Formats: sequence, C-alpha cells, structure tokens
Amino acid sequence: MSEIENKTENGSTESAGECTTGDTKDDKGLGLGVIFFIVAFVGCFLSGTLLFPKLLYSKKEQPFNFDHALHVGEAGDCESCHSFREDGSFTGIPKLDTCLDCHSEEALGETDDEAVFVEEYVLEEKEVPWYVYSRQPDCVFFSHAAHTQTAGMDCVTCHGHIGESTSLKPYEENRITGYSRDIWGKNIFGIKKHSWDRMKMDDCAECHKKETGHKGYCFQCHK
Amino acid sequence: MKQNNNKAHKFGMVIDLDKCTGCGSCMVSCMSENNVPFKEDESNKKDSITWMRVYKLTNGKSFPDTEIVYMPRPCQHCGGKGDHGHSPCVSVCPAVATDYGYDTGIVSQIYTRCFGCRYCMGACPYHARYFNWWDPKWPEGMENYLSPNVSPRMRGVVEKCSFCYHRYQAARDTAYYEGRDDIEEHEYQTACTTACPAGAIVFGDLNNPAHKVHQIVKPDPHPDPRNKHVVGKSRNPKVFRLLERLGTNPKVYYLSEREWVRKQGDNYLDGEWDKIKNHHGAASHG
Amino acid sequence: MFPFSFEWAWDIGHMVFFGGFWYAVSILGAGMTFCILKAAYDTMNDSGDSHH
Amino acid sequence: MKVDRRSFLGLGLGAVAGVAVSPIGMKLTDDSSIWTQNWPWTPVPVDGEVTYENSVCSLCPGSCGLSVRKIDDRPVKIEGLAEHPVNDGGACLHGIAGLQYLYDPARVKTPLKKNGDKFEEISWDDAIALVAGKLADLRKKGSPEKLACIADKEQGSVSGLFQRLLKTFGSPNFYTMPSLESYLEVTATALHGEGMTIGFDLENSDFVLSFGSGIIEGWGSPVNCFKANASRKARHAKLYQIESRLSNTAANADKWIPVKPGTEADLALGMCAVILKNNLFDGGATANFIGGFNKLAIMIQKEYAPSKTAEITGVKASDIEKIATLFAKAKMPVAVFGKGRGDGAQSLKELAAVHTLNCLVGNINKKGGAFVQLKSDYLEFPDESMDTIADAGFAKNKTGRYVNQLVEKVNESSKPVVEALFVYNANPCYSLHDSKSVKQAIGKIPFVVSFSSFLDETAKEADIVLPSHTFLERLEDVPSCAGLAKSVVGLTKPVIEPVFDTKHAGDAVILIAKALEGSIAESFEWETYDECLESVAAGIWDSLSEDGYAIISEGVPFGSVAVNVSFLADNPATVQARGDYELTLIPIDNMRLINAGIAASPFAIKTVSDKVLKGSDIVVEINPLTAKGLKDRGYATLTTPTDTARVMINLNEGMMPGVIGMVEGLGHTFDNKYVSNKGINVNDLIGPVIESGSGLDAAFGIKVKISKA
Amino acid sequence: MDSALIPEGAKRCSFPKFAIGIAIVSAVVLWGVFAMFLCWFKGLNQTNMDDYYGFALWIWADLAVIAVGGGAFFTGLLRYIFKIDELKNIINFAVIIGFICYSSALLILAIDIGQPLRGWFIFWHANVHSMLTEVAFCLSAYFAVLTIEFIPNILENRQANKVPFFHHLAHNMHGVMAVFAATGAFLSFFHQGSLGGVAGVLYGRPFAVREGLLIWPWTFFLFTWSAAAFGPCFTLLVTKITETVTGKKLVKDNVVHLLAKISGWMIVTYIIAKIIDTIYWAMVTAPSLGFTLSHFYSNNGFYGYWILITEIVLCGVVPGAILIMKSTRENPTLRLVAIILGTIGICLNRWVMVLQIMAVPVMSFDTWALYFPSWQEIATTILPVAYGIILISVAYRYLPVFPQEQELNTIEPVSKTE
Repeated sequence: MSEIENKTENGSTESAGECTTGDTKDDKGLGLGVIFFIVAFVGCFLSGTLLFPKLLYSKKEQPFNFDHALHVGEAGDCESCHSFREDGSFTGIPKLDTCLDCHSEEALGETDDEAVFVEEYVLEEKEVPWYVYSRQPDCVFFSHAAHTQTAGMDCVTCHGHIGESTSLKPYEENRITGYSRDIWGKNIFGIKKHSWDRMKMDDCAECHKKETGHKGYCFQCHK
Repeated sequence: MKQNNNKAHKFGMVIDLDKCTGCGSCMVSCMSENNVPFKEDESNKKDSITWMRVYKLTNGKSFPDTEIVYMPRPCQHCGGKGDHGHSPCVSVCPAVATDYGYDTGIVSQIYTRCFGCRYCMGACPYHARYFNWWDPKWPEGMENYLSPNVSPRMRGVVEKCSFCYHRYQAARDTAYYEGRDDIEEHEYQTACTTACPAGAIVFGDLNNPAHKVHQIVKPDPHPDPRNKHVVGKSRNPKVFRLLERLGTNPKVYYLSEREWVRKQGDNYLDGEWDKIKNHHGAASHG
Repeated sequence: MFPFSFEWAWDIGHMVFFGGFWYAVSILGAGMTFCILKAAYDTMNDSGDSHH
Repeated sequence: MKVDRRSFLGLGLGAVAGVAVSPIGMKLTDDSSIWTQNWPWTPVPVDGEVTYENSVCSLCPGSCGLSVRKIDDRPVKIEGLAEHPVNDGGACLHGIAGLQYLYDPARVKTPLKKNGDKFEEISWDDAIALVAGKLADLRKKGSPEKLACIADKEQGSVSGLFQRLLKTFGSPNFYTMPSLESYLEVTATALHGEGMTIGFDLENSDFVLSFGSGIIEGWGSPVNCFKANASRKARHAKLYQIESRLSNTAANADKWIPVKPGTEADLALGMCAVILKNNLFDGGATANFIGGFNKLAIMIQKEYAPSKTAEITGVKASDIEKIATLFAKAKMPVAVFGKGRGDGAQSLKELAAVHTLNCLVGNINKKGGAFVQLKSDYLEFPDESMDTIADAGFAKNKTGRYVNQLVEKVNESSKPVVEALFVYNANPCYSLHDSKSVKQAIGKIPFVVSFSSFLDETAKEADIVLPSHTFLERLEDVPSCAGLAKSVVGLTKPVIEPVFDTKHAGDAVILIAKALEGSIAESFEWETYDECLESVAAGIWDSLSEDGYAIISEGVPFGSVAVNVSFLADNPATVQARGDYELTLIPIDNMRLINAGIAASPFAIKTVSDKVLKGSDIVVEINPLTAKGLKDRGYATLTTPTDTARVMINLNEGMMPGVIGMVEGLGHTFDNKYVSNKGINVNDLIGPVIESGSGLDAAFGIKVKISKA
Repeated sequence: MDSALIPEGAKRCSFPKFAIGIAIVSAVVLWGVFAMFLCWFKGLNQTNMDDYYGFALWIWADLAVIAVGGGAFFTGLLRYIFKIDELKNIINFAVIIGFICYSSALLILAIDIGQPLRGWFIFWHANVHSMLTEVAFCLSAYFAVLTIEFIPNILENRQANKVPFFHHLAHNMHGVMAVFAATGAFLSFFHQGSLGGVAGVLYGRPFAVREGLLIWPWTFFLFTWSAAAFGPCFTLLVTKITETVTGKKLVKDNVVHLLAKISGWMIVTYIIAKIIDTIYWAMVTAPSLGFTLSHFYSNNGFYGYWILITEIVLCGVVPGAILIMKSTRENPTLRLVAIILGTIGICLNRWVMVLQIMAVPVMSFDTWALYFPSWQEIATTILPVAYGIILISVAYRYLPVFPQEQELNTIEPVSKTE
C-alpha cells in the first residue's frame, strides 16, 4: 500500500517503480523490517497472553478469609457444611444459620477473620456475601445429588483441593461476562492439567461421554 | 442411546377437550412456572409468548347449531418421522441449540446456545415456538417472583414449552438423594397439568403401562400401515393427535367425543374423513 | 466444527460434511498459500524488467 | 540503520500476527457471546431452599386452597392445594397469578391523602388520626347514621369488624356489593324466610338446568364448579344451558337453549306451567308451599302456557315441554340461577321462578338438589357496648335497601345524606351500572375512605386511602358461601412479610375504633386483628389453624322448608331493558377477566383472546345476521341511552341474532399499563333498572344502536 | 484528481460528478446502516416479523441475491472448467456481481439473527443435519472463493499492478484460477441446493415439503439449477444497466448472445423440471397430507394462483423461449424483456419458497398470516443494492473490469493529468 502512496507522491511512476525494486535489494532495510516484525510479534503475543488476562479480570477480595482446612478438620467432611436438603437439592455455600450450628457470638478461635465474621455478620444477622469461585451461569442446571450420591464422585474432581486450603484466593471476575475465572480456568489458552482446572461445558461433556457414553441432551444440564 | 429403548421414558400428555373449559389456568400456570415475561400489549397473538396456547375451535355452523371447543396446545414434543427423534424443529436447528432427548422423549433446548435464526419456528406447524422479540422486562419489584428453576430468556432467542423439565430434574434429584432408581408418576407432573381445574390434562410416561396417560392413549407401537412415518397412533378411537398425517409424531394426544373436533385435528381431502375416521391403530393389528 | 468441539461425532454425517468442507477449505488455503509464496519468490527474483 | 516504511510495515504485521496468535481473539469472541447470554438487564432469579406454604385465595368468593412455593423467603409460584375441600388441586388463573398482585409496583405503597386533585403520602398515625377526627366530628353533630360503609360481602371477620364499627358508631348504613351470595340470600329470604341461604349440589345432580349460570365461567366457587362439571360425563349427568349466547358453559353443555335475553324468568315459569299441567310435580313438596299455591298455579297456567312462553322467550313450545318433562323426571335435577358469574344484575322474579322449579319437583334438601338452610355463622363477636348516640343512630332506617339505592339517594338529595363513606374490598365506581353517576355520588360525599390495595376507580375518588395487605400478606378467615353444597371456611395466611407499608384492614378498623375512644373503643378490645380473629373464630380455630380450613356444613341438610310463593303468585312484571333501540346489549362473563373491583392480572390479560381485546379496543360479539353491513374486525359505534362507545366487531355465530355481547372486566383506569386503559367498562353503557317489589337493580342489559364507525 | 487510478486508456466521468453520484447513493447506504444499527441495538422488534413470520423479507432477500449471484459461479464454471473462452470478457463483472450478492447476503444474515454476537455458533456448534448449517458453511466458503476470484481484478488496478508482488500475485492467481473456480462450483452447488433444501425439508409445512433423493429434497436440485439458469440473466441485466448508465458498449454481442443462449437452455430445462415438480407435489405430495392445491392459493388477500402462473409461465417459460430462439435472443429488446422477466421470476420463486410457506395455515383451524415489512427491514434490504451500486461504480471506474471496453470504445488519447 505504502508503495502506491510513494509513487503518487513522486509523480513519475516509472522511477518510483525502480526505486522500489532497489529497496527490495536493501538487505539492511529488510533486516530492520524483520526485527521490527519480531519485536512487535513477541510484544503483542506476550501482552495478549500476560497483560490481557490482567485487564480482563477484576480481582475481588472475599469479605474475610476462610480456612477450609481448619473447618474440615473440625467438622469432618465437606458435606457437614455443604449439605443436601431433604428434597435432594444442594445448599451450596452455607447460610449463616449453618455456621451458627457451631459458631456463636463468642468467637471460637482467635483470628481476626473470625472477629470480622462475628462482628459484621453474626451480630448483624447478615449473610456473608461470599464470592463463589465455581458459580455457574443462570442457564446451567447442575445436580450435585446425581454426581456425588448416585455416581459416587468426590468433590475434588470438580472443585480441586479447596478443602485443604488455609486461605481464600482473590476472586477474579471476568469484566465482560461476569463469570468467575475458574470457569474458563486459570490458563488463558484454556489448557487444563487436572479435572478441576476448568468448568466449561466441554469439561462436563468429556466426563459424561466417558462415564455414560453420551454427552447428554440440552435440558440435562440447561434450564 | 440413539433409539428409543424399553427403559427410556416417553413423556406425553393427553388432553380431554370435552373437559377443557378454556379457562386459561394452564396458560397462566405455565407462564408463572417458567418465568415467561409479559408486555404492555399482548393482543397481537403472533408475538405473544405463551408456551401453552389455548385455541378456540368452532364447528363452523351458524346459529343455533354452532359449537365451540377449546384446544390447549403446548409444544407437541414431536418424535419426528418414524419416531426416530428427528423432530421438525430439532433437525433444522443449525447450532444444536435444541435436541431430542431419547431418554425422555422431550424436545430440549439451550436458550443461551440459540442465536435466533428462527428456522425452528418456520419448521413447526403448531406455532409452538416463540421468539423473544423484546427484552424480557418485569415491572420494578416483580422480578421477585421469578423462579430459579428456569432461566429467564434474553431477547433474540427462541423458546418453547419444556414439559416443565425442571420438575423432572427436581424429582430425580430427590430420587438420587433417596437412592431410588426412578421416579413415580405423581412426582413429575407439568405445571399445566396440576393447575387444570377441570382435570382435563393427564401427563405421564407413554411407555409405562401403569401410567394413566398410557392407559387412555393405548399407543400403537407399530407404524401406521397407511403411513409408515406415523408411529404411536392411539388405539382409542376418541383420541387423536394434531396433524398426525405429517408424520411429526407428537406426544400430545387429544381426546374428544365429538367427531367434528377430531376431524379438525388434521387435514383431509373431500370424503377422506369418512373413510379414515374409524381407522385406528388397533384396527390394523387386531 | 472440529473433532474436539462438543457436537462432533465420528459418524457418517460429520465425516461427509466436514470432509467436504475441510477439503474445500484446504484447497483454497493451499492455492492461496501457493500463489502468495510464488508471488513473493517471483518478486525476489524479479529482474525488474521482465514485466515492464 | 534507517527506520523506514518497511520497518513500520514489519511492526504492523508483527503486531497483527502477535495478537492473532495470542488468545485475545478467541477469548474475546467467546466472552462477547457469553456476555449476550448474561445481559445485565436480564434478571437472574436467586436460588435457595424450596418450601411450600398453604393458604387460601380470597380474590373471589370461591376460596380455593392454595399452595405457595417459596424460595427462601420469596414466594415464586402459586398452585392449587391438593385435597382441599373446595378445589382439590386445581386453581383458576387469577389465583395462580396472585403474585403479580403482591409485587405490583402499581399498589398503594403507603397511606394517601387527597390534596386537591393529587394524593400525597402520609403516615399511618396521621391517617388514622385524620379519619378518627372526621368521624368524631360527625358524631358530635349528632348524625352518626351519615357514616356509610360499602364492603364486598357480609360474611367474614373483617366485614364483621366494619359492621361492628358502624353499629357502635351509630349507623345502620352497611352495604354490600351485589354478589351471588347476596342473591342467594335475597331469594332464600323471599321464598323460605329470613336468615336462609341456598346451595346447589352440582357434584351429585344428574340433570343441571342452568338459567344462564356460567358454571365454567366463574359462577359460584369456580374451581369447584369446574370439577363438578368435569365429572359430569363419568356420572352420566346432563347439563342444559339456557342462555342467549353460546358461552363456554353452553358450549360444554349437553344442550344449549338460546333464549331472548331477560326472559329467563318467563321460561322458568313456562316450565313450571308444564310441570303443573302434566302433574309432574312432587305432591309432598308442594304441601310445603305457602302464600297461595293455587293462586300461583292458576296464574302460571294462564299466563305461561307453552305457546305463550314460546312467544316471549323465543324457545320452541315443544322444547319447553320436553325440557320441563326431562327436568321433572330426572332423579336428581337441579335448576340453577344467577346469570353469568351470578354477581351481575338479577331480578328477583327470575331467581324465584327458577328456584320454584326446584321446589316444585321436590329436590330441596335432597342429594343432587338445592340445599336450603340457615346461613352459617361461625364467628362469635362479644356484645358491643353502645352509647346513646350509637343506639339512636343505629335504630334509624337504612338510607337505601341496596347499594344502588344508596347511590341514587345521594345523587337525588340536595343535602348530604351520607357524610362519610368507608369502602372496603369493593369498587362501586367500576362495578355498578352507570358508573358515571356512581362516581358523581361518591364525589358528593364529603369524606371517603378507601381500604384498597390498589388505586382503583373508587380509591381514586377517596379522600383517604388506607392501603390494605393483599391476601398473600394477611391472616383472615375466608368463608366460601358461593352456592356450594358445602360450607367451608378457609384461612388465608401471610406467606410473606408485607411488601409495602400497608396494614390489614382489620387492624386499620381496630385502630380507628380505638382512636374514637369511649364505647366504640371499648367494643374493640383486641390489640390486633390477628388476636381478634383467634378469639371470634374460637369455635373453629383449631381446625382453621391446623388444616387451613374448617368445614361448617357438609352433606344433605336435614328437614323440609316452607316455600312462600306470594311474590310470584302476584305475577310481578318482567324487567325490560331500558331504551327504544332495536338491539340488546348484554354483558359477557369471561373466566380470564375479573368483573369485581380489582382488574385482572397482567398474565390473565395476556391470555385474553384477540377476539375480546385488540390493542386498546374492546371487541363485541354479534351475529352476522344482525351485523348487516358491519365487517368482522371492523369498527362500530355503540349507542345506549347511557353512553356511546367505539368498539371492534367480532362476527360470532354463537350469538343470538338481535343481541350484542360485550365482555365485563375491561376498561379499568388504574395506573397500570399492563391491565388498564384496555377496552371499556360495560357498566358505563348500562343504566340501572330497579325491579319494583324487590328493589334490585335488574338491568340484564340495555337497548342499543350500532353503526359503522 | 484520481486519474492515476483509472485504467489506462479508459474514459471516465469527471471526479466531482462521480463523487456526487457516490454521495447520493451513500445517503441511501447510511439510511440502511442506521436501520441496521437499530436492529442490532434494539433487537428484531424493529421489524414487522412475528412468530408466524419468523422468516420474512430478509430471508427472501438472502435467497434472491444468492440466486441472482449464481451467475458468478455458473459463468466461472463455464469459463474455467468448460473452457468457454469468450466468457472471459464478462467473467470479471460476473465475479463482482457475485461478490456483491454474497457479501450482501452475509450482511443481511448478520442483521437477521436475533443474537449477532453468537452468530459464530452456527460454525462452532454446527449441526450437520441442518440445511442452514450447510448454507452457512458453503456460503462463507464460497464467499472466500469469490473474494479470491475478485482479488486479481483489484490487483490489476493501474497503480496496484505496479507493485511487483501484487503483479505476480495476480498473475499466479490467474494461473490457478481453474482450481478455485472448481472449488467454487462445488461449494456453490451445495449451498444453492441447501438453500432449496431449507424449504424442502420442512415436513411440517406441506407447502414447502418435497420428496427427493437421499437426504436432498427436489428443491435442493431445483434451486441449484435455477440459480445457474437465472444467475446469468441477472449478470446480463446488470451489464446492460451498466452499459446504459455509462453510455458505452462494454461487452461484445457474441459474448452476450452466448451467455443468453446458455441461460435460455438452462431456464427451459429448469422450468420443465419445476413444472414436473409442481405437478407431482400438487397431485401426490400435498394430497397425501390432506391438502388440495386450492388450499394454498385461496382464502387470503394476496397469494392467489396468479403467483404460481407468473412464476412458472410468465417469468419462466416465456424468457426461456425467448432466449433459446436465435431470432428472439438476438433481438435486443426481446432479450432485455427476457432477462428482466427471468430475474423477476427467480426472485418470485424465492419469495414463494420463503414467505408463502410461512403464510399458509397448516392446522385446520389456523389462519393465513400476512405481513408487511417495517421501514427498517426495507432500508436494510435496499442497503445492499446501494452498496452494490457503489462497488460496481468504483470497480468500473478504477479496475479493468471489461476487457473489451477499449476495443469497443476506441477513444482519443487521454490528456496527461497533473
């Protein structure tokens, strides 16, 4: 394109043509072009890979830290807090009431986090506004009963080793979609190593295909 | 899983048109169960979303011999030609946003997959599919009654009756939790069925002889000898399906004592009805 | 669209359809790649007057 | 090293290639589509624990049991309650759409006081003080009887509290809106004596002869009637429908007998004539007739011979004889009255004539027949304490017998006959005939207090609006006495904390009474309405609170009753439609609309056919023969002696020639774009016609002229 | 001003005159673009479509432009595969017309779908059993072919061609054009057909459904055949219009006659097939579903037998007959009448196969649905026409589109500009 401009500027098209051909043979020029190409390529690729996710996701701190490992130790297992209701539906993140089964207005431990919990939530009778890492969008229906009760899967398969963590990582929210970063997975290319690295539809389908021989019909997972 | 096997359910419905009063309970129950929006003017019925629509049929005679009957029309959950699961709408969807559940016989869909080409609407002769021409909007505060069991649909996608699939899911959740294999007939009933004050709608598994719907319909498992595409024709002479001759194989059956009503269920050439009207599934197989 | 996408199945429909599609796309791709590379080669080796 | 264009080209190409290979494109494409799947303006319902709460619907007198599904504290769905004695599972569309009333932003959110043309918000304390102050002034002036109250019904504890307030205040002027219950009582009173009422055993009857009753269009307790009707086939029972239009009930019936509008009474008497002439009546039953059975028999045979009746009614003489014979010979026949929903205008002549059929064939208090018994009163209010002002005021005569006469008196008199008016659960400015003159009357009353959840047509005319809870936010006894064979009281329960700053009307009355002090306050000793209900309904409270309902009476009542035929024996004149025009306009009842005070919900309006409502145009039904030059879906102007209206035409073969049908329940003027300003209110077009002798507004329709618009 | 870009030896109108013309048409484009953005931001409630008329004006426009754009693939097929060399004199223009038609179709599709940002789902989540999927894939692939076919012509621009790389690229692309053309013909065959299949597979719609061969209903083949038959008509028509507007003869008569003759024989064979198909459908298919022919052509205010007769006889048999007979074909007036009728005929056929299908009631108690497009629909449908005019004007002005132009318009030497 630039050549055209060049030629038009020069007025004499013939000479411009020669000039261009001359340039082509200028190895230095070409070399510089290649260097610029490589620099730009690497720069853009890296910013797309490293900077872009930083811009795409906003980081949000949980209301206060929660020590899963400690609670699992005290309560025994995941189901103690993340329980099923009688109708087979899953409670998900426990409500304040569930916490109050053990906790009271008197702190059980000595952490600052528990002090925050007691002061701001227990005494105020307010639910803790947790950010949920594994929150699926509204269009998804997921039956925990089918997976853990009937199929006998464990929590780790999808949720990873969160039960062994002592602190909560910041919640990263996709600025465009509002999804938690854990749905797409930490890896911006969408590459996963473990079954819990990603929670996209393809991940559900992969396991379904393997376990049931079929990926399932729309309504099986959508509502 | 490709073909209907014996273990698979085939959920269907039979609607007694002699009992139906046209009261509209089914429509409202459906709308409130499934988060169907409403707008200021809904009198243009061609852009008004009612998964369940009640048609008013007349016998076309003049006063005082006129008769009317109401025909509720949910999605027919067609099994498609030969009941192979290629429903008119499913086979045309370019993005697999709707598919046929071989385990339930329900035509299911993903609203968030749909990109709004509306081909399925063109394919459906029952007008059972509806497009969201507008953003769904609720007056301030009214979004508080929305049910979490069904996701509200966004503008630009097609939606339709799901046979209240979320109720099936909920029933199954309970069964899973209680360690049961399967659900009972009463555990899964659609919102229109339970709402009908006249008890005109019966819902259940057409494959299960213990279910009421099977007992009323007595579906013929063999293809109709007159039309190989038609499977599951009722052996009850008072029961018919809408546009059965097209081979769509709906899972919604209608029941009426009145001949003129049954005749309006399909299209017939002159004189054809008289030959065909008493021909039912049972006749061809003894 | 790809063997790793959700809807892909190794059935006759997919193989015929996408076989045809990818075949056409690869012909177009190969053709264009050839043309571009050849043009670049020709440009490099152009004496500068063969076409003028 | 020279940085030239080529370098820039390299830079550009490199950037493009770098971005292309990076995940940006793939991720943004995916995310942008996901964004469309989660548009922030599309609501996401919050999930939680599912619970069910039982309650009772009080939108209509049907009183169906409801099951309300909740997600945590949020009601999300209403369904019929299985095994409830009234509806056993099913529910009508209005009840199911109840949550749309609950959350409607068009509700009155706080007490309002009219200032000029506008309402301003005031606090509950101020509102109560204001009302009490005005009432105290009235008492001081010595005219407590000038306080009137219009409520929807007489039964129930809230209505009881209003009546108690009026009585202890010193006013006899308590009125109810016309309803099926009120007509049942009027009929029972005329034929069987004071304090009686009538029920129909539709569930068991094998021959239902309905004189225009919309059995499946909202008559009585709708869902109960639907069920009774649906079981007809299995019971081999017949339904014959006498009506000038092919209503849904007529369409569903075994036979539809078109009759000239307003001649149902004559037809009933014609059938009586056949029964008398052919000795088909029950001799034992006629022994209970008092007030001149012979006189009646002679009059009927003379005036209502089949040929003569045929001429009046348009029904063939042979048909009259055939149907009368079928009716008399049926095992368990019942003749049902109350045209449409039964709450529209009715003449006592018609009610009595139809019921006389029941009395003649001796199906009173028999299975499948008509049940005549004393009104059930399950509430026991303690004795009032009355001061002298109250005694004097309460002893005075009521201003009018029925609400329409009250309206008439107010309009006629130059002096204020009513100084203060309470309106509860009623919308006379919409529901009574000639709504313009009703509005005028209400406007003449200096102080009007409305206890309404919505700013309806009457509330708009009020000086003070004391917003009440919807039925989903309150505790209340709901008696079902709409012509059922059994009498059931249900308990409406609050399924949610009040959404707005509203109060239970019962609480509001108690607060007003307490503010009035003295003997009035003494008569309202309860702190809250809930406490009041528990004490006055103590007799059935256990059952109410445990089961959600209490069955007051069930099964066939015992004993025979006297039948006083003196009213009919005088052969009262049949009410004629007002006006001189050729055609007759009649109101149509449509199950999907509500013709009581409240408007139908947005969902219910949505289900209404485009042959009833198109855009903001109301569609009238007319037989093609009558329509002459008018085109289907074309426009026309209706002119009645009362008003004119622009309407759309629906040519309908199910309409009797000469009759035009217009649906009831449209034309509301609330501030709610989903349900208001759609069509017109048929009551604007019809003027009242008072039946001499009974004092009832019996305008079954009005004469009308139609021309192309 | 822009003379350096104008092909050497060609005479073009003055730049201001050209600019004014373009500006006028651009105003129309802007109107269409405004309507397009309305549809994108406010949604399809901007149209008069409804649940009965889910497919309407736009889908018709899509089918119509693709049908008339069929001239590109068919001429390409004849030129590159069947080696009919004369057609090289019109192939460039046929390609440009095809390019305009297909880009317009894609644009309209992007407006027509309810969720444009999810449009790529049709590729990513493809359902290979849907005719629409086949349409989408072949359409976009064939659009790529058209772009490839168009590129050399662009590179032949006087200035572009001076860039050695572009010059060589154009040269090389010409060299392998037969391969591209063959691929294009393959793709075109399938997508033209699958557009026909879109209607033919609708077994819930007795007006549309056709029996067929394997998975392909007869409409599949009829659509391909009709696009090949009538596409050249449209190419000739646009050529004629261009000649009229420019006041110059651009393509030699022998080329026009040849293409007209081919088109004529294609039309005749197509129309015979169409008549057989119609009779079989009317006598066998529809009655087997309980429908008589009159059901589809009565009881409504628009769709009468006239539309059937117009499509098949007036706009099918008549142009076919005119074009196969030498005397009438070589009569300029009659030929013009024939190509106009042919173009109308193919558009009418697509109209019937989209809108009438939606209009016909299927349930016995249903009613005819009639519809009139909103201004937004009309504006966005006119948009591609205006865009086409601009593209043709620009291409004609700056590219050597018509190889015979100079020969046919020997002109005095152009004075050197600037």
